Amino acid sequence: MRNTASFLIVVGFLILWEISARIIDKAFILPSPLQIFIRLWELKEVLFLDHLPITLLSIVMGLTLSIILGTAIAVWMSLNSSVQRAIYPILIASQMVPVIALAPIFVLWFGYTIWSKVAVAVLITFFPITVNTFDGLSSGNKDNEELFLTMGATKKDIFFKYSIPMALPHFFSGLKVAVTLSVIGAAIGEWLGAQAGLGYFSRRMMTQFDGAAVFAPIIVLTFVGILLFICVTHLEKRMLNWRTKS
Amino acid sequence: MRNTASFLIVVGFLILWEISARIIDKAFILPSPLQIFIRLWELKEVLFLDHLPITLLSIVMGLTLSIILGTAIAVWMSLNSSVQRAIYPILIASQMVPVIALAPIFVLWFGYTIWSKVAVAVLITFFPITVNTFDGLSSGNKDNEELFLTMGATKKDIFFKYSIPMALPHFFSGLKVAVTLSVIGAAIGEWLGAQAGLGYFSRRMMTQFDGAAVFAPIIVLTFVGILLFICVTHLEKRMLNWRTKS
Amino acid sequence: KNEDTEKVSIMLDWYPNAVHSFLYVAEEKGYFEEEGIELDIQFPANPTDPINLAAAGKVTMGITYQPDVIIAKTEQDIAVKSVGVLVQSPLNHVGFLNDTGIKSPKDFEGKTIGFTGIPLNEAMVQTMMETDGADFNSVTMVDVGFELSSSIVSEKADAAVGMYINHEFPMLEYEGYQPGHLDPTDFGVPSFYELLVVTSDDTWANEQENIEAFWRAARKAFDDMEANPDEALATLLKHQDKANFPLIEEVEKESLSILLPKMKENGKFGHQDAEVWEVTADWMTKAGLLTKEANLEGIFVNMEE
Amino acid sequence: MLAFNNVSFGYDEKRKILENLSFSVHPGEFISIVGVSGSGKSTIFRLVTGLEHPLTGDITLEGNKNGDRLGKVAYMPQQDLLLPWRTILENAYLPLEINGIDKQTAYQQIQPLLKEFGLEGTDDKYPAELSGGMKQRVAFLRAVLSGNPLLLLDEPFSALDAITKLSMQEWLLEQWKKRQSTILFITHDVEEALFLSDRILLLKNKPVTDVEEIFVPLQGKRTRNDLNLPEMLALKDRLLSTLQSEVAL
Amino acid sequence: MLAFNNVSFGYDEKRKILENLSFSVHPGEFISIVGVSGSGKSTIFRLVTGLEHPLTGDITLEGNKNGDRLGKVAYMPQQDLLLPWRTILENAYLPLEINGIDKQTAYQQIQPLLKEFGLEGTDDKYPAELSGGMKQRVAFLRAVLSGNPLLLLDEPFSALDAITKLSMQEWLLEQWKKRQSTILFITHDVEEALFLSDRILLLKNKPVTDVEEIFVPLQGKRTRNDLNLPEMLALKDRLLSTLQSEVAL
Ligand SMILES: Nc1ncnc2c1ncn2[C@@H]1O[C@H](COP(=O)(O)OP(=O)(O)OP(=O)(O)O)[C@@H](O)[C@H]1O
Ligand SMILES: Nc1ncnc2c1ncn2[C@@H]1O[C@H](COP(=O)(O)OP(=O)(O)OP(=O)(O)O)[C@@H](O)[C@H]1O
Ligand SMILES: Cc1ncc(C[n+]2csc(CCO)c2C)c(N)n1
Ligand SMILES: [Mg+2]
Ligand SMILES: [Mg+2]
Repeated sequence: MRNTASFLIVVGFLILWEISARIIDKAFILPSPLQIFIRLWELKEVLFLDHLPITLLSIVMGLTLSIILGTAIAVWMSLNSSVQRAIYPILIASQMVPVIALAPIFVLWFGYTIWSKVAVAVLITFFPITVNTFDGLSSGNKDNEELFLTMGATKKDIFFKYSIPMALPHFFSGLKVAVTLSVIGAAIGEWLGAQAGLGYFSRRMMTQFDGAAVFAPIIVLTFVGILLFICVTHLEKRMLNWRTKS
Repeated sequence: MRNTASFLIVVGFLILWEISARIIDKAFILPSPLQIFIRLWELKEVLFLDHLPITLLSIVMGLTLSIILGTAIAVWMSLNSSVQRAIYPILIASQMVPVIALAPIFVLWFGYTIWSKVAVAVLITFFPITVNTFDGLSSGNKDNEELFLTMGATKKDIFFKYSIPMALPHFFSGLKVAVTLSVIGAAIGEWLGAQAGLGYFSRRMMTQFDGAAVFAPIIVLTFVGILLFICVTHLEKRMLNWRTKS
Repeated sequence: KNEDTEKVSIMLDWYPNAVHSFLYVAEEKGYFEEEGIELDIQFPANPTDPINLAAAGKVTMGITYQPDVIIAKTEQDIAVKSVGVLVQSPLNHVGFLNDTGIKSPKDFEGKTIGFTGIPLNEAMVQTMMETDGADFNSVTMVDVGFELSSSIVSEKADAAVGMYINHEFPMLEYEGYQPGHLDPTDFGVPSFYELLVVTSDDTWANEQENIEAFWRAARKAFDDMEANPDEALATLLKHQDKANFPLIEEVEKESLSILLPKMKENGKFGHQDAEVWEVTADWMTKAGLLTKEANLEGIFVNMEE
Repeated sequence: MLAFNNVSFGYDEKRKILENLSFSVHPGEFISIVGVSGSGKSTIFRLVTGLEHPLTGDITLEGNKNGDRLGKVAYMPQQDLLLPWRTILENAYLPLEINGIDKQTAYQQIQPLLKEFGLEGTDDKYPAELSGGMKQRVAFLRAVLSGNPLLLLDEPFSALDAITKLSMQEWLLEQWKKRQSTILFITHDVEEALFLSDRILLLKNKPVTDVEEIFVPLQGKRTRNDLNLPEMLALKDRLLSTLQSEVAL
Repeated sequence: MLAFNNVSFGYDEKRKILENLSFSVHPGEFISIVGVSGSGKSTIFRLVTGLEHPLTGDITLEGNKNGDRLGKVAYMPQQDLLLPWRTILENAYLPLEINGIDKQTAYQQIQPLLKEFGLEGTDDKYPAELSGGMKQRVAFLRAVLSGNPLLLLDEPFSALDAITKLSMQEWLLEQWKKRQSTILFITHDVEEALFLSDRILLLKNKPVTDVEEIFVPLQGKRTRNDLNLPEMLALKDRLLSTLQSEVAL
C-alpha cells in the first residue's frame, strides 16, 4: 500500500514516455516502452541464454575477487595500524583516479577476454567493500574490547567474537553498493570490446539502428542489479536477524 | 609526518612501475611514469588550455544542475511526506539502472555537444546529493522541533533555523561523493562523443599508439578530482567550523 | 563574419586523413564562405556515430559506408539517404602481421578478427571465408572500435577488417611493421561504394540548399585537389590537429595517390549509380545481412551539376 | 497562573493516559511532578505547552481558557537541545530571534545575563566545548529569555552526575527566587523534589486520575540539612513507597 | 583478597593520577569507592583488572603480587556492553566461551541462574528487547559467570531511573549476600554508597594520594529506613561536604 503512489508515478511515467515516443515516432532515437517490451520478448532467448550468462559471469567473478581482496586488505589494516596509516590515504586518493577512464588500458593488458571486464568490475567495487569493512572492523569501542580483555580474552577471541560480528553490518552496506556498481562495471567493460554480454549486445544493436533492442538488455541489466541487491538484503537479514529485534 | 608511509609506498610503487615499464619496454601498453610525466609536460598547453576548460565546464555545469535539482527534490520530499513516500523508492530503484549504459543514447539525443556530457554527469551525481540532503533534512529530532514550536516558531522558522543547518553536513557528504563521480561522468561522456576534453583526448591517443599521452590526461583528471574534493572540504570546514570544536 | 552564413556540420568517418583533403582545401580557399555556409567538421567518437547522428539530425551530414545505409533503411525504416559518394570502390582490406602466417581467408579459421563494430564487416569476412571454403563459425569477431591497427600490433587480435589499403597499411609500414592484407573483392565480395555522405530525409527536406551548396564548394575543391595534389596535401597538413591527429606526410602522399582515381571513377566526383546500389543490396541479401527485401526507394540523390 | 480542569487525554483515543485530571498552579510557586516512568508526566507538559490538546476538559493559562499556548510558556527540556552549530550567545538568542527581536538589541539584553548565570566568556564558544552543568544553565537561560513567566522543566538534571546535580539544584533555587518565576518541575528523584519544591504533585493510577498533593513543610531559605528533618524523612519514605507500589501496578 | 601498596600511576608520566596509594580489600567485603568526577575511580579499576600497570608500587590479588590479572577479576562496566547480536543466553555464555567451556555444559550451568536473576524466558531474546534494569542484571550475571570472586562494578546503575535504581540496589545486596562475593563498587551517589557498603573509600586530592576510609555503621539486613538514622545522616553530610570541597579544588 505504501508504494501505491510510487507505482502510479512509474505507470504515469511509462504512459507519458509511450505517448511521446509515438509522437516523435523515431524508434531508433526513442523507442517506446511497449516496443522495448516486445523486443525484449522477441530477444528473450538470445538475451537470457547467450548474453546474460556471460555478463553474470563477469559480475560474479568481479564481486568475488573484490570481496576477497577487499576484506583481506580491510582485515590487514585493522590488525596493523601502521599498515592502516600507510594504505588508507592511498585508498581514498585512488578513488579520485577516474578508474573507468583506465578501462581501455585493461583491454590492452588482458585482451578481449573476460578478464578485462572483471578488472573493471573489481576496480570499482573493491573500494566500497574495503572501506566499509574496515570502518566496521574499527567501529568497535574500546570499552567493549577492554571488557573482553578483563575476561582473559586473546586478540583472536576479540577479533572473531567482537570485531567480525561488529563489522558485518558495515560489510553488508559496502556489499550493497558494490553489487550495484558491479553491474555498471561489467556493462562498461563490455562496451570496450567483447564478443558477448548484455552491454555488448546493447551497443551492437545501436549499430543496427535498433533502438528498442538497445534498451532491452539495459532493462535486463537493471533487473540483474535489483535481483543481486535483493539477494544481498536477504542474506543480510538472515545473518543480522538480531537487528530486526530492536 | 603521519603520511610519510603513504608517501613512501606511492614512491615505491612508481619506481616499481618505472622499472617494469622499462623491462617490458612497450610504451604503448605500459608507459613508464617518467614517460607519462614528460608527455604531460610536452602536452601541457594542449591539455590545460584546450581540453581542461572543456571538461571543467561540463563538470561544473553537471554539478550545478545536480545541486539545484537534487536539493530541490530533497526539500520537496522533506516538506511533503506523501511526495517522499512516492518518490523515494523510485529514486532508490532508479539507481539500479546502469545509467552509464544509457550514455550512448544521450549522444543521439544531444549530439556531440556539452549537453550529452552534462546529462551523464547529472545522472550519476544527482542521486548522492538528493539522498544525502534528504536524509540530512530528516535527521532532525522531534524533541528539537517541538522545542521550537513551544517557542512559538513557525514552520518556516524551523525549516531555516533548524532543518537546513542540520542538513548541511549531510549535504556536504553527498557533494563530496558527487564531485568524484562528476569527474568520472564527464570522462565517460567524453569518450562517447565529444570534440574536445580530457577524456576525449585520452581516447584519441589510444588510436595513436601513444600510451604516455593516454595516461597524461587521466593524471590531469585525477588532479581535477582531488582539487574539487579539496575545495568542497574547505568550504565544508568553513561553513561547519563548529564541528571542529567538539 | 558573414551575417547570414548557414551552419552546416559534417561528421567524418574516421579521424582526418587524405580522403578529407578536399574539405580543408575548400575551407582554406573560402569556397564554403562563397556559398554562404559555415562548415563544422566533427570527428566520430564511435565508428557508427556518423550515420547515427546524421539519422538523428544531430549533424547535417555524415561520412559512412554504403551497406550501412541500406541496412538502416531496410531493416529499421530509418529515413536516410546518400547525397554523394567520396570513394567509389573498395579500400577496405583484411589486415594482419605477416608473422601470423595468414595467406588466405582459410587461414582465418580459429583466429580472432577485430572489426569496428559495424556488422557489415562480419558479413565480409564470412563471404571471404565461404568463398575460400573455410568455416566462418570458427572465427571470433571482436569489436575493437577504432583500435584496428593497434589490436593487431598489440596481438589482441590476429587480423582486423576495415583497414584501408591507402592509410593503415602505409602507416604500419612506416612504423616498421610488416603488414599483410587480403582484398575482399578477391573473395566474393562485390565492389561497392567505399565512402559516401548521408543525411536524414528530414534534414534533406529542410536544408537541401545548404547541402547543395556544400557539394558545389566540395566539387570545386576536389578539382583543385586533382590539379594540384601536393598543394592539397600541404593544406591538409597545415590544418592537421598535430596534438590530436598527427599525420605523416609520406603516408598521406601515398594515400592521396591511391585515392584520387577512386574518387572520380566515373568521371564525376560524388555521382552515384542506381546499379551499384542494387548490386550491393543483392550481395547483402545473399550474405544474410538483410532479412527483408532491400528498400532502395529514395536511398540516394545526385546533386545537379 | 495555570489550571487543569477535568482534563482527559490519550495519544490514542482508546488508551487514555490522563483522565479527569485537575490541579492548579499559582504564580511564584515551585511545583514538582513526580510519578513512575511512563505515567504521563511529560504528557502533562505537552498539554501545557500546547503541543497537544485535551480530549475533554479545559486548560487555563493566565486566565486564557483553552487558548493557543504555543510560545506562551518557557520550556526547558531534559536534554539541553542546544543547537551545536550556534555559539552560546546565538543559542540564547534563539527565542528572541523567533519573536523577531533584532540581534543588536537582543545581545545587549543577553550579555549581562550570561555573566549572572556564570557563563561569562562562553559567548563565542560552541555547546560541545561546555560541561554538562554549563549546558544546562544555557538551556535554562534560553528558557528564561523566552520571557514567559511559567517555566516547565522536564527532568533537567537527570543526565548530570550526582555532585554537579546538587550544585545545579541549589543554583536553580537561587534563580527561582531572584526571578520570581513560576516553575513546574518533573523529576524521578524524590529527594530532588523535596529539596526544591513548595508543593509536589504525585501522579497516581494508570491512567492518571488523581494527583496526590504534598505540601513541603519548608519555608524561605533551605539547606540540604533540612532534608534530614524527621518530617522530611517521613515524607520521603511516604513518597518512595507510594511510587514503588505504583510500579508494581 | 586485594591490596594496593604505594601504587603510583598516570596515563602520562608527567601527570600522575594516583600517588602512593594504599588500601586493601578483604574477602566478602562490599566496598564503595566515591570521588569527584575525574578523580581516578575508573583508573583504579583499570589497575585492578590488569588493563594498566602501576608505575611504582605493588598490587596484590589473592596473594599474587604483581601477577597477570587479566581474566582474574569479574568486571561489570557502567554501560551493560552486551553484544547486540547475541541472545541473552549467548551473552551470558561469553566469559565461559573465552575460558574454553563448551556450549552444552555452559548452558546447563547458565539456565538455572537466569531464573534466579529474574531473567527467565529471556534466553533467546536480544538485549535490545530488554529493559535497562534487566540488561544490568544480565551484565551482572555475565560478571558472576566469569567465576572470579572479586567483582568490580563501575557505576552500574547510573543510567537507570531513580525508581529502578532503588530496586536494583536491593537486588544487588541480596545477590551479594547469597553469593558471598567480594564487591568493589564505584559510585557518584553518596546515598547509594551508604546503603550498600561495609566500607567507603573516599578519594582525596589530585593526584589521589589518600583515601578516607569510612566504615558504615550498619550490620546484617539493611532497609532504606536505616539511611534516616542520625549517624547515617551525619555520615552522608560529611561525605557530601568533603566531595563538594574536592570539586572546588
Ligand atoms: N508521542 C507519543 N505518541 C504515543 N504515545 C506516547 C507518546 N509519548 C508518550 N506516549 C505514551 O504515553 C505514556 C506516558 O508517557 P510520558 O512520556 O508522558 O511518561 P513520563 O511520565 O514522562 O515517563 P518518563 O519518566 O519515562 O519520562 C507512555 O505509555 C508512553 O508510551
Ligand atoms: N585512557 C586514558 N588515557 C589518558 N588519560 C585518561 C584515560 N582515562 C582517563 N584519563 C584521565 O585520568 C583522569 C582520571 O580518570 P578516571 O576515568 O579514572 O576518573 P573517574 O573518577 O572514573 O571519573 P568519572 O567519575 O567521570 O568516571 C582524568 O583526568 C581522565 O581525563
Ligand atoms: C582510414 C580509415 N581507416 C579505417 C576506417 C574504418 N572503416 C573502414 S571500412 C569500415 C567498415 C565498413 O566497411 C570501417 C569502419 C576508415 N573509415 N578510414
Ligand atoms: Mg518523560
Ligand atoms: Mg569513571
